[in-house]
Amino acid sequence: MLAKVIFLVFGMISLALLLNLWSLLRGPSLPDRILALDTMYINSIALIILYGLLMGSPLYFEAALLIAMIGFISTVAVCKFFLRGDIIE
Amino acid sequence: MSHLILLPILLPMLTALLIMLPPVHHSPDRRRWLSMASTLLLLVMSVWLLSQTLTDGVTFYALGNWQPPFGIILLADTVSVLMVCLTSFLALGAICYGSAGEDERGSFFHPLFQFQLMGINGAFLTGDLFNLFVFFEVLLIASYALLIHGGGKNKTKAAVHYVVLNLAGSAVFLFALAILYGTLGTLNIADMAQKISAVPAEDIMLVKAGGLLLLIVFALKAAILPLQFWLPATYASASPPVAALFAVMTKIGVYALLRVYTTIFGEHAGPLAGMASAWLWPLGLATIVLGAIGVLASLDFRKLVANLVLVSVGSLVCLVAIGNTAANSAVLFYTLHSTLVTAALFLVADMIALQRGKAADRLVSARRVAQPVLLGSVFMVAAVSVAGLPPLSGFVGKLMILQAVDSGPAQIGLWSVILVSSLLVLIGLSRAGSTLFWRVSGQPANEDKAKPLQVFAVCWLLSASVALVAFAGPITALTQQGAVQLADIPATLSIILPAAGATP
Amino acid sequence: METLFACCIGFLTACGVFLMLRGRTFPVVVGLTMLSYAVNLFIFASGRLNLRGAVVLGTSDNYADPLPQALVLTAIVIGFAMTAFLVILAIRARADLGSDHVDGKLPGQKHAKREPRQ
Amino acid sequence: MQHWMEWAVAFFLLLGGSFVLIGSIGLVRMPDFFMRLHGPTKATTLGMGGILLGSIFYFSLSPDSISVHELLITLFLLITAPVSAHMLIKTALHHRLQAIERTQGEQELKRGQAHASKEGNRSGNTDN
Amino acid sequence: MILAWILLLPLLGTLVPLLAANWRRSACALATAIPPAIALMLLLYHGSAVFAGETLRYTLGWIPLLGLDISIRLDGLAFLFSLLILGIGLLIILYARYYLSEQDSMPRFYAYLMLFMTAMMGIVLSNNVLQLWMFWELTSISSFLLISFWWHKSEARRGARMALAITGAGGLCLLAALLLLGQITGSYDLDVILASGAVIREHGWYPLVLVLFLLGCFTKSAQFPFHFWLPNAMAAPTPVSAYLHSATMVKAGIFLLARFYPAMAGTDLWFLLVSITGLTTLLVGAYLALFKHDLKGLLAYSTISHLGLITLLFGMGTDLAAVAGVFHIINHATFKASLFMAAGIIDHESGSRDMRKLNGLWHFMPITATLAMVAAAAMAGVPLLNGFLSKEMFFAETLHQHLLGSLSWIIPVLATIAAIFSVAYSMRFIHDVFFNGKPKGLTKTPHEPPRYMRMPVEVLVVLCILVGVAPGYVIGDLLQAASFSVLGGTVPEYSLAIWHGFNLPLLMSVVALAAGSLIYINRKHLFDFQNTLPGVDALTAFEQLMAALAKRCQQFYNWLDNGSLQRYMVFVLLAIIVLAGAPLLELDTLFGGRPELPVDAVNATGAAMLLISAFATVVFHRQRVVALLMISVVGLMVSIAFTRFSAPDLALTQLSVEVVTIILLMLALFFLPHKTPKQSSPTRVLRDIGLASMVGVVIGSISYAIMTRPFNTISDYFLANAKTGGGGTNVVNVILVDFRGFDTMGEIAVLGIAALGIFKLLTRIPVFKPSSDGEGRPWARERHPLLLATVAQSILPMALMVSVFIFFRGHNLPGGGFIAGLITAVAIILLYISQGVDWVKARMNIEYQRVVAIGLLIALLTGLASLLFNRPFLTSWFDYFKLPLFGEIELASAIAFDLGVYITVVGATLLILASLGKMTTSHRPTHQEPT
Amino acid sequence: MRMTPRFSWLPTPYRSLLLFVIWLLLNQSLAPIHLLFGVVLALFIPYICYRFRDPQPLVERPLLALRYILRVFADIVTANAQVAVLILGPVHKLHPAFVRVPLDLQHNLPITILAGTVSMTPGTVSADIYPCTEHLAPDEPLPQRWLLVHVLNLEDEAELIATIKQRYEAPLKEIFKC
Repeated sequence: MLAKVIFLVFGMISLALLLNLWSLLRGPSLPDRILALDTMYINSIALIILYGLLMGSPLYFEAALLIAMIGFISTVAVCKFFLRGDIIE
Repeated sequence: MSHLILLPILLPMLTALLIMLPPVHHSPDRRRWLSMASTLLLLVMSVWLLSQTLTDGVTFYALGNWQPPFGIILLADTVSVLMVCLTSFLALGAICYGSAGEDERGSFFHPLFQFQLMGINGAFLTGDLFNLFVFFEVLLIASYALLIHGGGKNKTKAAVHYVVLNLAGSAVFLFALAILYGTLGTLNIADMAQKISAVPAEDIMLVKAGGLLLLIVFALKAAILPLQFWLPATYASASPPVAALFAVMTKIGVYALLRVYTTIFGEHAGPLAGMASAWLWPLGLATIVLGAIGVLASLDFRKLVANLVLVSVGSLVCLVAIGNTAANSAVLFYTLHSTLVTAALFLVADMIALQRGKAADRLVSARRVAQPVLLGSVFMVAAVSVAGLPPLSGFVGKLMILQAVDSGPAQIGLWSVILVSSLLVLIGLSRAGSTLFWRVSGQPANEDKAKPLQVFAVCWLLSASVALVAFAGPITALTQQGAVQLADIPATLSIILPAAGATP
Repeated sequence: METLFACCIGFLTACGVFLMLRGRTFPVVVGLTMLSYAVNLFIFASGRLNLRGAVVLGTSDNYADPLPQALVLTAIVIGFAMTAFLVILAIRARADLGSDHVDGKLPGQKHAKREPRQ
Repeated sequence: MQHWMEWAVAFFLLLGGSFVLIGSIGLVRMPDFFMRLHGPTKATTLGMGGILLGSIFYFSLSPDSISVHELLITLFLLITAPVSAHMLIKTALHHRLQAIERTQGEQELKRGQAHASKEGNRSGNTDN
Repeated sequence: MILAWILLLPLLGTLVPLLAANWRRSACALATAIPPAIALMLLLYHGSAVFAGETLRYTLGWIPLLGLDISIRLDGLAFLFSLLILGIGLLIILYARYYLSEQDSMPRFYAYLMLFMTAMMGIVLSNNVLQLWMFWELTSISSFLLISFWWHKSEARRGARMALAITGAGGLCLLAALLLLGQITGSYDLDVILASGAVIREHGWYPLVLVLFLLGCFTKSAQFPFHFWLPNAMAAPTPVSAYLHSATMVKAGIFLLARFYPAMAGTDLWFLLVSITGLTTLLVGAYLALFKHDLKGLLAYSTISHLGLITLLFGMGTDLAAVAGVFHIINHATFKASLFMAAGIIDHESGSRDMRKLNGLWHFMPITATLAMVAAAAMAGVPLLNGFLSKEMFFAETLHQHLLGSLSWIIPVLATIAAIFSVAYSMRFIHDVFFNGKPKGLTKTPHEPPRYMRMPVEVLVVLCILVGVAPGYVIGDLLQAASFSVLGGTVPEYSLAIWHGFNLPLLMSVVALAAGSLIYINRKHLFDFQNTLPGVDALTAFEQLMAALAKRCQQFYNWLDNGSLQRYMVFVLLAIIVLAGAPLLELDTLFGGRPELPVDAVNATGAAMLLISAFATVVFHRQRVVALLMISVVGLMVSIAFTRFSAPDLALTQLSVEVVTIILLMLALFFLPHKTPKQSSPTRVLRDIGLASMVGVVIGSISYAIMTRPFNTISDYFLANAKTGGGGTNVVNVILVDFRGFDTMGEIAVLGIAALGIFKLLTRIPVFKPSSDGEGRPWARERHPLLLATVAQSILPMALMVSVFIFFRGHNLPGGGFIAGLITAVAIILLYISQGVDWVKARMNIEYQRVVAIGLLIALLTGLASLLFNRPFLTSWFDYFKLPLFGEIELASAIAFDLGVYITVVGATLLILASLGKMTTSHRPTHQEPT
Repeated sequence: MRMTPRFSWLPTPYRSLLLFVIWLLLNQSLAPIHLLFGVVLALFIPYICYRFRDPQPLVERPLLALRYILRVFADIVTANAQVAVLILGPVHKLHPAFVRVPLDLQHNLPITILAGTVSMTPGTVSADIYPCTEHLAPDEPLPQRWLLVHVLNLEDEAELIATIKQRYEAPLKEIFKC
């Protein structure tokens, strides 16, 4: 049963990722795209965790942790870029 | 196991790091002296290593004590160590020239210079293909940084082209490496040589694709037509000591060609043997022709010298394509000669440019140089040597090239191209020399005299040209030995991979 | 799976190459980045694909080829260093030459001219 | 016990997956940027929490190990998600993105935009 | 060894004038003369042996590999030439002492002259053809220096360059010929080659060799059609002309003809090529000489003509002709050297060489005039002078050959015509200069030269007369010995008597003298006729040719290399397509037999996202920020792919590098335009798409082919030894820090160097600092958003904690120094982003380049530590320790190495990003501040 | 309100505690070696990070803080459920709005926590805090600050403001005693 559930969740997350990609491509504004990208980062954490479940291996955890910890930095950097142009001033 | 072979790589690295740290870091003089002293030490050590290699034959050094083919090895044979000696000899001249003031025109000159040496020596010594890539990158990134030393529009512009092309080259290198690893399952050059004879027939073409991709990489580094476009602008715009050091960079490409295509794709490689020659031969000839044309077309002297580099590269590539012992021996000798002499020419060009005021090294009439006798003499010596005229080393090199080819159509092609290009080079150089020194406008010469260290540097490099002739007998014997050793793959394999059986 | 993977590598390469052929520095940088993704995947693929392999001893009985992974790591780092250098060089070129064209001047323009400041 | 845990895992995973999906659906469905922002910041974060809980339970199924480090991911997400949202909305204000017409508090939006893009003079911003 | 000194002494003599540079002029000249004088004595010392028919040899090994030895061979011919070179050389030294003015650098002149003398001696004494060629080229170089001695004169520079180009070209032909000869005979030894004449002549390459050989000779000896460089070399100081164009340089070609006579001559081809060239040159030179108003010009063409004569003699192929040739070499050297010197005296003392101005000098310098007249008479072939004798022999030989069959009569006729002109120009030389009224428009009053300046001329003229009167006594032996070596043993009977009775040659001489006088008297008509012909100035023509060549070269070069990086890239890509694609076409099937893994929906989705985002990056590449967002999706998907295919280390690295790259690119975009203008034409885009897709197809196919093939690799060794040999269970990490730690050291060095380079790039950079974004919006006012700042401060310790964790687990589980370093760096960068450079700098003022250096040093020293234990560099060490209470812990040297990696990465990343960020900290233009 | 730490070697005790927990979570182990290492790191890292921290009020009521955290967690779950319904429900029925909440808090850390909480809980996202104070001179008095909030579906503005102020701001004021 669990395997089926995992695959179902896989499907959900894949769908979510595709939706993210769609809004990334669609825009229309730049903040929309950044938002989509940010969401995509977070959703990919879910994907990686699920891979970990599927494989039964804890080795995937660090990748997820890394995205959670520093993934938002690129979002912040892009926003800062739009706000101030220079992200390190 | 002697650790001596490590020194050409680690000594420059250590020097670079020490220069970046206190107490050396803050004093320009300390940086200079440490850098020069270390380079001198490097030269002594490389010569020592050479003498050791001559007595011991091929030896290897297993880094981390992991035996080949699993670990990375450094390979000391006559060819690689000779190249290291060449590099350190050249570097001493370049660093002395740079220490006369050029080094203060930007930051980190000495560390970058030493890193570059590390990369070059590493590329010469390594016996592992991926490690070769790493050292290529070391020397490339250092060269990118050195290229912009001193600043200026021309350098920036040249650097953009140089960097982008070489990055593309690096990507190709990685593709090639992956293909070779994916088919042969190893990274050690000797091990590849051994495994290539056992490649299943359906994989042969993949190996060939990988090997030919490597050819692109090395051709790009060596600046073979049509991948030579980056060279003239890069060499002509680089700061003089850097340009002098760059003189050995194209030779690394040639060396890599020599190493890879004799060791991996040598005669034992069955259907893959000599696959590069078919490409190298015509392209090498065309490179010579293009270089000669460029010599005539050049409007400033440094560009002319850069084109001379092309001529020498073309000749070397033709020799690599010929691939017999005589040719390989000629490759070694001609590399020694052409590297040092073109390096000297770059330095001479700068000394001339500095004294000619605004005209710099452009081939137009300008004020007279302040030290006509000195500069004229060094120019003359360098020009005679590079044009392949007697009595300096160029003519020995040219004779070796001409004698290396067996009779037949190849002979006609090579001879006519070499001889005609020699003539064009001669014409171009005589034109350049007479313009630079003799077509003077009325303005008085300015007072900027060349610094003693600069003069020493040039004389140091040119003395090599004299020495190469004076001791041509022993040196050609050395290069011959190197060529024989290079071609003797079974012997090398039996040393590196004794367990695996020596017959490839 | 291999077909799909190869298609991805090929497509990434093509996109990277196309961008590298553009005339401005920034697309070239982006193209190079893309190309290095392709290269990394390519090297990785040279160790063959393995869905359930491990590279940590003791976690599985089926091991992936660790060597290409190590090579890719090296390649990533070197690629990063190179990209960084190129990016800064692009800034420098724009500042020095007045244009972000890779040749430092627009095609057909004889000499580099400063672009009007924004 | 085992069985119960499996159910829990399944429940949390499904819950998480649904919320993740809902967050992304919100991203696509909502009519303006400000409304789109809500889905990913909230629903997705919760969804992640669900999936991570599922993972914790799953790895704790085997007797000899417990897995709690997924909590860290949740922690980080909780810290970072508001910041991303904040920066994004600031950018949107700066870019003067228009909210849909029925949005109330138009003057607050205007004020926010004016503040963000420095158009008003310095002293004008310190009123209210 | 004494033989070697004959060659060595002039070489050492090159240095003498340089060392004596500060001496008085006479002393300098004297010192310079000593080495050649000694050499001459040594030569004469060997005279008896040579006259006895011996060939003296001396060999010293030099470059055995090339067959190039220092090898000296003194036989009759070499002796003769050495005598001329040293003897006339000594006279020239004396002469030049007076000729050169105070402004000319005498040491330099003498040094060049001695260098040239060495080169000539080298040619004539060589017993190794490669050595011969070496000296041959040296003459070209040294003559270039001599001709251009007065470099400030344009014609001197150009003349010298032309001479160098022509003789250089000839030299290269000669080299080819000599190398071919060496291949034919199997030796570069002259003895061997001369002894293998039959082999050479019958060899298939003989025509080629001969043509190349003759090209070398003819260019050097100024034979038609390569004669034009010689008159233009007259821009040299007269001593140079006297030396080079009488006895040495131009005779080198003749010498070669004589030297290789036994090996090459005796075929019809030889006869045709050599004699016809000689004959043409003889006629052309003689004819043109008459019209030259410049004294030296006249002599130059006369030289050409006489060289043609000698060449013709060697071309005729009979033994007697060869003897006559040798004889004329001697005679021409003596009278032409003296004539040049006389011309120099005239020039020196009257200030002009123009025969239209120089008239009636007899009154001013009677002695010189007498000497010149004697020498000119010798040139004209007046009896009782040496020129007459060899000319008689020449006439006789022209009559005795039948090689042209029924047309053979034409040769004596043409020879006579040439002789007629020879007489005419000789008369012109005498009459126009010394008589014919008074000088016109001279700047100074002519007078006799200093005593010793005239002496060399006197010596030579006396020789002319002595040879002319008593040839047998004076040079009989010498001629005999020289002919002996030219002919290789069999010297024919010949008579050196002055009087052979009334015969046809005598008649020809008489005709020549009479007709010559007649032509001279009626020269006005001929001059008028000549003036109607279009005159071509060889020098201008040559310069134009060279300029045109250079221009063509430039055009070609610029056509090929238009300075466009895009074109260069295209070549690289084409190379990839051709070189990597061609082997693929030979594959029957790409599929290699390894079964494919199944595709599931999730993987397909991932792949689709990768492809779409890659495509979107291309589509959006003009909007740079969007492209950046798209490519980060690509990066994300690649990382996920790495995760999927069991490479967690790669995923971690890729992710962290990804973030740093994006920050970097954002930083960069501030200084770059935000949009890419549309520039490529549709065809260009189409071409690029074509190229790109071809490259993609090639790479993709190769990748597919590799992946589907079974495979043996060395990796099993790593799996087997990671734990036992490297002390870690994460094999990838063990490979990185242990098995292939050297790679990693290089890799972090690259990172460090890149950081240094970037720092270097950013120093003193003149930056654009846009005051608003691409859409014209001014920047937001708030620099450091509050929320971000606060969160960044709290993230930092956690990130450090995580990076410590990642660092330590790296050896056994995914992680390691590199990733840990990036996490730390990113956390600090976040501080930079949220708080700005000044804020961070106030709290942490570290020079990052030093951090980089320390990191690299740690890695290096860790590697070196193993040397202390006499293990190879980077040999790792690890062990397990039992601690009370805490249990077993592992310590490994790899940790120290990884620490170096960590520090380097932190330092390099911060150095890159922070120095980029630092650029704009001060004086940021804002909307409100006036810019 | 206290701004300066009690011990110079332990400037931020709660942060140290948090790090210690993180360390144990990361290692998923209570082995003595990990405990030891965790203590060392939990002391050392905050010590070196302290300089990278602007002066902030310190937590004075830890238990209250814990209660606050738990309450926020509960709110997140419920609020998210609501938002999920809103997202899936008919879009045209939503009443988005911008709302301005006056802030009593003055310091950055509490404001940040408040803003974060608001973003995570009931259909609101904190959009901006203005006016920004970074251009003020150090001795200038802080102006009244506002939190701009975007609400996905506004029912009653006053009630929302009151909720935020009472449910979240008031405890924060208490926790930091400011």
